[in-house]
Amino acid sequence: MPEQTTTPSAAGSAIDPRRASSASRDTAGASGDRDARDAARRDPESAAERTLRRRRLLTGRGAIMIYALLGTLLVCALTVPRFASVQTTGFLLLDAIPILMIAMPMALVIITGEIDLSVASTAGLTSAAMGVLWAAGWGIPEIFVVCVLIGIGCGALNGLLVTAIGLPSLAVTIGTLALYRGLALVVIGDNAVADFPPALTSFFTSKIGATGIPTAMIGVAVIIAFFGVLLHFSSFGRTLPAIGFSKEAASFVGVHVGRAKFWMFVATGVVSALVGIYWTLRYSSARSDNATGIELAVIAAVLLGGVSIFGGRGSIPGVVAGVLIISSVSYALRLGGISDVVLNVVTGLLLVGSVVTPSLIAVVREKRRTRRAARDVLAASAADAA
Amino acid sequence: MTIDPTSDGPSPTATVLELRGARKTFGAVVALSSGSVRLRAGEINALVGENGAGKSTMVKILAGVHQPDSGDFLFDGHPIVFRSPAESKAAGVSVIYQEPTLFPDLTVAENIFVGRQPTTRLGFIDRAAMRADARALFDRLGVPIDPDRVAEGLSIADQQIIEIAKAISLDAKVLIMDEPTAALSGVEVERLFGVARALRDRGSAIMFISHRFDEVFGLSDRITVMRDGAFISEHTTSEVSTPEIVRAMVGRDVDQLFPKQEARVGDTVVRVDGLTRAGVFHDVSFEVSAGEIVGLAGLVGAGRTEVARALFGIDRYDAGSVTIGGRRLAPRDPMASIRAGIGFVPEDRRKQGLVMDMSVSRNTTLTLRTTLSRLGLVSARREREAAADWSRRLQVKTGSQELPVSTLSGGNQQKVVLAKWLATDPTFLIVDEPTRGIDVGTKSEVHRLISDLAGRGIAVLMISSELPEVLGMADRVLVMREGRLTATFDRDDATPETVINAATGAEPAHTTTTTETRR
Amino acid sequence: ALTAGSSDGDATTGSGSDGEQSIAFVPKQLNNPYTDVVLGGGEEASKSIGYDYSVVGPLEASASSQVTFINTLTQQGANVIVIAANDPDAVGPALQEARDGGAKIVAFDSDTNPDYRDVFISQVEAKDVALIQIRQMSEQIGGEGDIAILSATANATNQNEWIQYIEEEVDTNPDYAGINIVSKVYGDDDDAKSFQEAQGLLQANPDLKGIISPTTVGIAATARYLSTSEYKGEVALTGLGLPNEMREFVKDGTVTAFALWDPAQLGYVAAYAGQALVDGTITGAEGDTFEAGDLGERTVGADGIVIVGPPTEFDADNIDDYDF
Amino acid sequence: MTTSHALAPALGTGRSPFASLVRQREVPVASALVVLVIVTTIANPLFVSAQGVKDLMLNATITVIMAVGLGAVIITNNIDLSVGSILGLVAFGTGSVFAAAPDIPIVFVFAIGLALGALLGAINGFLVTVARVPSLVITLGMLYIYRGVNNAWAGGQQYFAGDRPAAFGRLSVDTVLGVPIITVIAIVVVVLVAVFLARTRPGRDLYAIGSDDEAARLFGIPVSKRVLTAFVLNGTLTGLAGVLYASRFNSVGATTGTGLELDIVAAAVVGGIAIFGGSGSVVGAAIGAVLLTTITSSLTALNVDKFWQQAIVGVLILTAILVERIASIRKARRLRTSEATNA
Ligand SMILES: Nc1ncnc2c1ncn2[C@@H]1O[C@H](COP(=O)(O)OP(=O)(O)OP(=O)(O)O)[C@@H](O)[C@H]1O
Ligand SMILES: Nc1ncnc2c1ncn2[C@@H]1O[C@H](COP(=O)(O)OP(=O)(O)OP(=O)(O)O)[C@@H](O)[C@H]1O
Ligand SMILES: [Mg+2]
Ligand SMILES: [Mg+2]
Repeated sequence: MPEQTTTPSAAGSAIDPRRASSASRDTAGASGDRDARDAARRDPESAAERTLRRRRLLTGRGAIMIYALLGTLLVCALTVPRFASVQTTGFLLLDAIPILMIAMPMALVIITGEIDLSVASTAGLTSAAMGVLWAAGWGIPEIFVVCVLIGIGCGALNGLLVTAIGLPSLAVTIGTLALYRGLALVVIGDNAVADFPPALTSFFTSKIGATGIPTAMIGVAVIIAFFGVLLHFSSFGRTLPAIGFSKEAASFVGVHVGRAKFWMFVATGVVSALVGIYWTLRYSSARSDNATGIELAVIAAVLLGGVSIFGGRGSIPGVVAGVLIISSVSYALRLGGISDVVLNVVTGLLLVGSVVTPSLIAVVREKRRTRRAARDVLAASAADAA
Repeated sequence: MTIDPTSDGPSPTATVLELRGARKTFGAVVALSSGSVRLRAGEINALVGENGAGKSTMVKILAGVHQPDSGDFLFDGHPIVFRSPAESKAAGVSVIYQEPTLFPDLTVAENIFVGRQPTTRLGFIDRAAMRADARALFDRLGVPIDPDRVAEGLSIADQQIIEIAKAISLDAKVLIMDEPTAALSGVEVERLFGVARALRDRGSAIMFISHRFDEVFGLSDRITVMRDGAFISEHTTSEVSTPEIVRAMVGRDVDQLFPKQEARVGDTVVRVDGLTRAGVFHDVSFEVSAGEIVGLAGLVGAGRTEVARALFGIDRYDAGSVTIGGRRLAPRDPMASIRAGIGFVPEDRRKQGLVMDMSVSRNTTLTLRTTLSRLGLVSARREREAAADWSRRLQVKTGSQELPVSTLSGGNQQKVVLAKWLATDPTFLIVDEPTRGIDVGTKSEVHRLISDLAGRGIAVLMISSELPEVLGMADRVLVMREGRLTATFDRDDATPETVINAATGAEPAHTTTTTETRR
Repeated sequence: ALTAGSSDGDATTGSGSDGEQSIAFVPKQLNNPYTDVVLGGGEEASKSIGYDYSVVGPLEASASSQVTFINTLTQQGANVIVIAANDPDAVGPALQEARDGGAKIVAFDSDTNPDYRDVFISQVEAKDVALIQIRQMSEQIGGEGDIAILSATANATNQNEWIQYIEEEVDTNPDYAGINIVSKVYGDDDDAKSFQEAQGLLQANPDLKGIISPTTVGIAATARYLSTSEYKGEVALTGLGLPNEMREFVKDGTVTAFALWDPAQLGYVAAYAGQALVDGTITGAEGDTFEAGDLGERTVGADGIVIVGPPTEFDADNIDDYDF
Repeated sequence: MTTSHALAPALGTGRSPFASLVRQREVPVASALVVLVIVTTIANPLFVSAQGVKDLMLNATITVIMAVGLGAVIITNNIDLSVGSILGLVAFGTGSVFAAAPDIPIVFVFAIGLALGALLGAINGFLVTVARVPSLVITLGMLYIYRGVNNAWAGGQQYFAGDRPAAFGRLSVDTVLGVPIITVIAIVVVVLVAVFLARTRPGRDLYAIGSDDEAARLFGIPVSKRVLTAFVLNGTLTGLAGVLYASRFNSVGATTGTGLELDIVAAAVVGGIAIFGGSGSVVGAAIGAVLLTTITSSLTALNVDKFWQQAIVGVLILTAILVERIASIRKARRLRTSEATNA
């Protein structure tokens, strides 16, 4: 073995895993000022790094969506009379809550590369069950428990069919979309149950003091925070984009891909069930057709919020902004006396525009680049051939 | 002897397709810096170069899949750039890509004839004629593949044969074959060569890529050598020897490439016993000890990756067991394997090794996600620290830890993969094609790293299709063929001949005398 | 006199400009021909009382879809909200909020829970509507046989009330002892769905003698199915329909007779009731009276219900006299 | 070594006509349809009366045409969720054409409807292929946009059957040999599209693209052009369905066709078209559509509680994809073991 190619020992010891791991164990270890000092000394992030990280944070898709939301709100407030009011906050959020809630787990499901179309049906089934149980004299706490169990069940069935049997989630959830809505009809038929305790129903339309913010938003905020932390700060959340990017890459680092997806479907089921409860009590009406059709609105909002339909990319702040943009625009249009007709077109244009524009720019840029290169090569070849 | 590619070669045949000084980059990766090749009518030109030399990239430029960033491109003496595979095909260029590109849902016959199926007078596809044509092609290649079965589930070899059938059926002016023989047996290779010679004699220009010198010398009229994305030299086959070609390919003496440290081999760390997966590999048993590098050699498709995947828990296995540190490892559970101290650097960096959209730092710490977190929440600061720490140790070259890992060059990407596994403090590391597609400089760094690891007592299983790499690095060489372990050699017994024989089954008598499969 | 032009129920902007009173109609669903006639009456009356008129509403008739529109009306400070509820309870809290904001609530066509509105403008006495339909059916099928009901949505308040009266009548009136209601189906006021439900009814009940469809969409769809099938003239059809939609089928013999009130009057009276509430002429208490333009004086009955007028029966002889 | 010697019998890919018939992907769904009809008829003979059969065919017609069109798109591993909205626009457009020109020849109306459908489909296809954006996202957006346009155009306006010439309405009443005219149109469509997909080069290209679009590109197949073709074909057929809708049903307006998209996707999937493209046939999709519409009629004819109907449809869809999956797993296993034994 020639001397000069063997590693200088410095480089060798640098990669000593034992040393490295003991170092990381140090930092993992409890407290002590030695640790803090070490960290301060060792925190490797240079100023340049930090700026870059911040800049990426401020120019990411999530950030852009937040700017877009602020812009939307500003334009609405300036152009639509009465938009800038406390009442708007209340009504707008009350309408947005179901979409906002389901969009959270849906974002995670789509980030892992799957989709769930059965969410609205799950909410409908929950609502139906709630009505029947209430009419049968059950107590509210028990009913809530049953509702959540229904959500778990619906989500688990989707999850099992997708992960254990390996069926495509798009097809599976079209099936369960029909099935769960059908079961809602079976459960409650054409009846409507409306005599929920007024104290409870008025709670769901009540506002926090004079802020105009619905009290229910507290719960919704908890849900948003939960999924935000789960996706962005938890070790589990680290694996979700990896799953969406490549199942293989994820399983190589020990991610239980099937298990993770399964739980995401269950989470979607549970949140859908909560939406079923919210819907029932907000409108004080338990019916089989509650929340019909909101699945597409949820997906539209999630995609607008910057989640890639192929999986692997997306952020919770972006999705929240996406939902709120659509809700604000729709509320502003209604308040401005513009028909829902326009709203449909606006929603569609937002969705199509938000995905087509960046992609089109990239395609055009790439085309231009290769065309220019090709032209250069052609010219050079011609010159050489001559 | 070396010939300047711009001057005319010894035989005065017409140049059909020529690429000169072509450059192609993918983001930060320079796949081709100055690629040149000249294909002449009635001549077979073999293109050789190490993994990652840029051969396939050049093939893809000739095929219109990629467009060169700069360089000269001439077809029949006229300047040209193919903007799509359709254009090159229309011009009479027929290509066999390195990765089979079949349509799994279509039948074998359709796979060959898609887009130009024989039709009846009414313009409808004539299935019977298509079937007959396919069968005639297979007869020509001497293989009985059922034209009516779907392509899904075909072996790599059969897929490769269909690719060949597809390409030769075009009767193209130019035929380009990127490692068509990698998965083929001797008989099939001979048949393919027969067909290729016949095409050449009818005036086709043929380009042929292979890592096997016997094939290169057996078939080609000329040899073009590439290294690090650049043209090195062109030779007339009859006037050049293997060592000359090898020197041109690696640019230095082989021995220098692999700085193997002498290792103190310790206790057995991993035992694999009778591992079997129906139809993929059978009864595979071996041991790896602390500080030992075990090389696993074999032809592409021999099942080496499959064994490693099953061992690690990615795929299931039907029988057998894996023991690490004296404890039986749970099957189908990569997490358990990681906890037990196994690391796995997979062969496909871009799809298996990394999450390309994620930052360098996130990728590096993906294996540490639980260690770095408290109550399930990851500490961003500790994540950054750990990532920076490991990047520094492995000397990963990147603008920033926060950049997506896709912006790194191939070698640096591979270092990130290594870093993320070293960070788990493994006792047993599997590396599958650790230097596939990375430049020579980084390559020896990677070798040094692996060698160092063994020196520090880690047991290493190294799967590699590069014979010199295996021979240079391994303390012991295992050879697989068709899903079975066929031979084991100690470092001193392992020579290119013995290993290739065991891998191809060419001279079984010879292998049995020198080796004995350890059970 | 009171016929509605084809007003398109498009949402007309109606921010109650200062000083002017505003009245907003919230139909079950926009783009429904019956609704358009009703709104025509509402628009005419609104103009004559000098109120700022607007229509807002959902594109599909689901229980909760009206709430957000009530909310925006509340915020716009509409003085009168006239609503045909898709669900009597779902709109409740929102209406309550509107009332808290000072709006008067007039229900029409389909009632809300009485707690949430001031008055309900009913087409006619619910029972009358039911009785006319079952009487017409009995006449057409000779007093006995199996009949079925094809309704709108399963939750439609008014339809369910009529159906209930029809069922009671069939059970108690000896004249109808031979009549059997064998099936009840719902076409959801969707043309295609009603069409298929009609077809399913005939297949599932080979002996069916007649179908009662107390909804304009349902009766038209059923008539269309019958007129194109071998059941034309064999199976009787009656119910509530718009003369303009049914004319063809009355003429070709698919339908002998059906009923309806003049829907335009409904909207017309609703607008005047709204004005009376705003002016304080009425409070919604039983016995209050108000002047409803050309239609003369109306009295608020029990539970705040105002009856518009008797239903009209249409047949081949008189149908050409009507244009709505 | 691994070439497949004499594997034909083992795989059952032999040319025995019966064997290959049984392996057709359409077989499970077709059998399910037959069983359904038989069971229903036993319980209620009226189900297959002349009128009953006519109704069944009429019910299926529009769904069949749309399922065939969407099937072609799904085979390329794309999807078009905007079909319900396209149908609505064309149906209302048909009504408007007759309202504007009551004497217009019916052929012209068909031409206009088909052209409008083709245009709308082309817009989808254009966005999908040029912007290279996933079709699910694009067509979800277009679902909203087309529906919004329909609402804006139609407003409260509705056109009734009475507004259209009687001859137009009679298309969905009159029969040829007991088969309604519009059903004859549907059958012709199925046959034409089936032949196109199975027996022409561009048709087979669609399968290749759905099977592996990267390989198709490498192979020199004009992928964008073909995918665009599939979207235009789907738009055209949906346009045809829209015209027929106006012929068959009483009213066309702003909401016509709302929510149809998932039914059509379900029909295609039940009919054996793999949701990720590459396999299945439009004949299967057509049978799937017939099965889904028949099951509704059949449950009514059987007097099954109407509340159960939708749940049963859901179970049916899940069963269909499960059966499909099991069949493909078994096939894969068979192919693998046959490889192994031949190795
Ligand atoms: N699409 C791509 N994106 C990024 N890098 C690429 C891409 N294609 C090739 N490369 C890189 O370009 C370099 C040359 O690769 P190429 O496939 O041409 O090598 P090769 O000579 O064919 O090797 P082998 O013998 O292994 O087939 C490698 O470093 C590879 O990782
Ligand atoms: N999922 C699968 N089902 C059936 N056969 C498979 C499957 N995966 C791999 N095989 C077969 O297993 C054999 C070995 O595969 P593979 O090519 O990965 O081996 P390898 O020795 O790791 O080759 P290399 O690493 O050089 O690419 C091949 O014959 C392949 O066709
Ligand atoms: Mg290559
Ligand atoms: Mg391998």
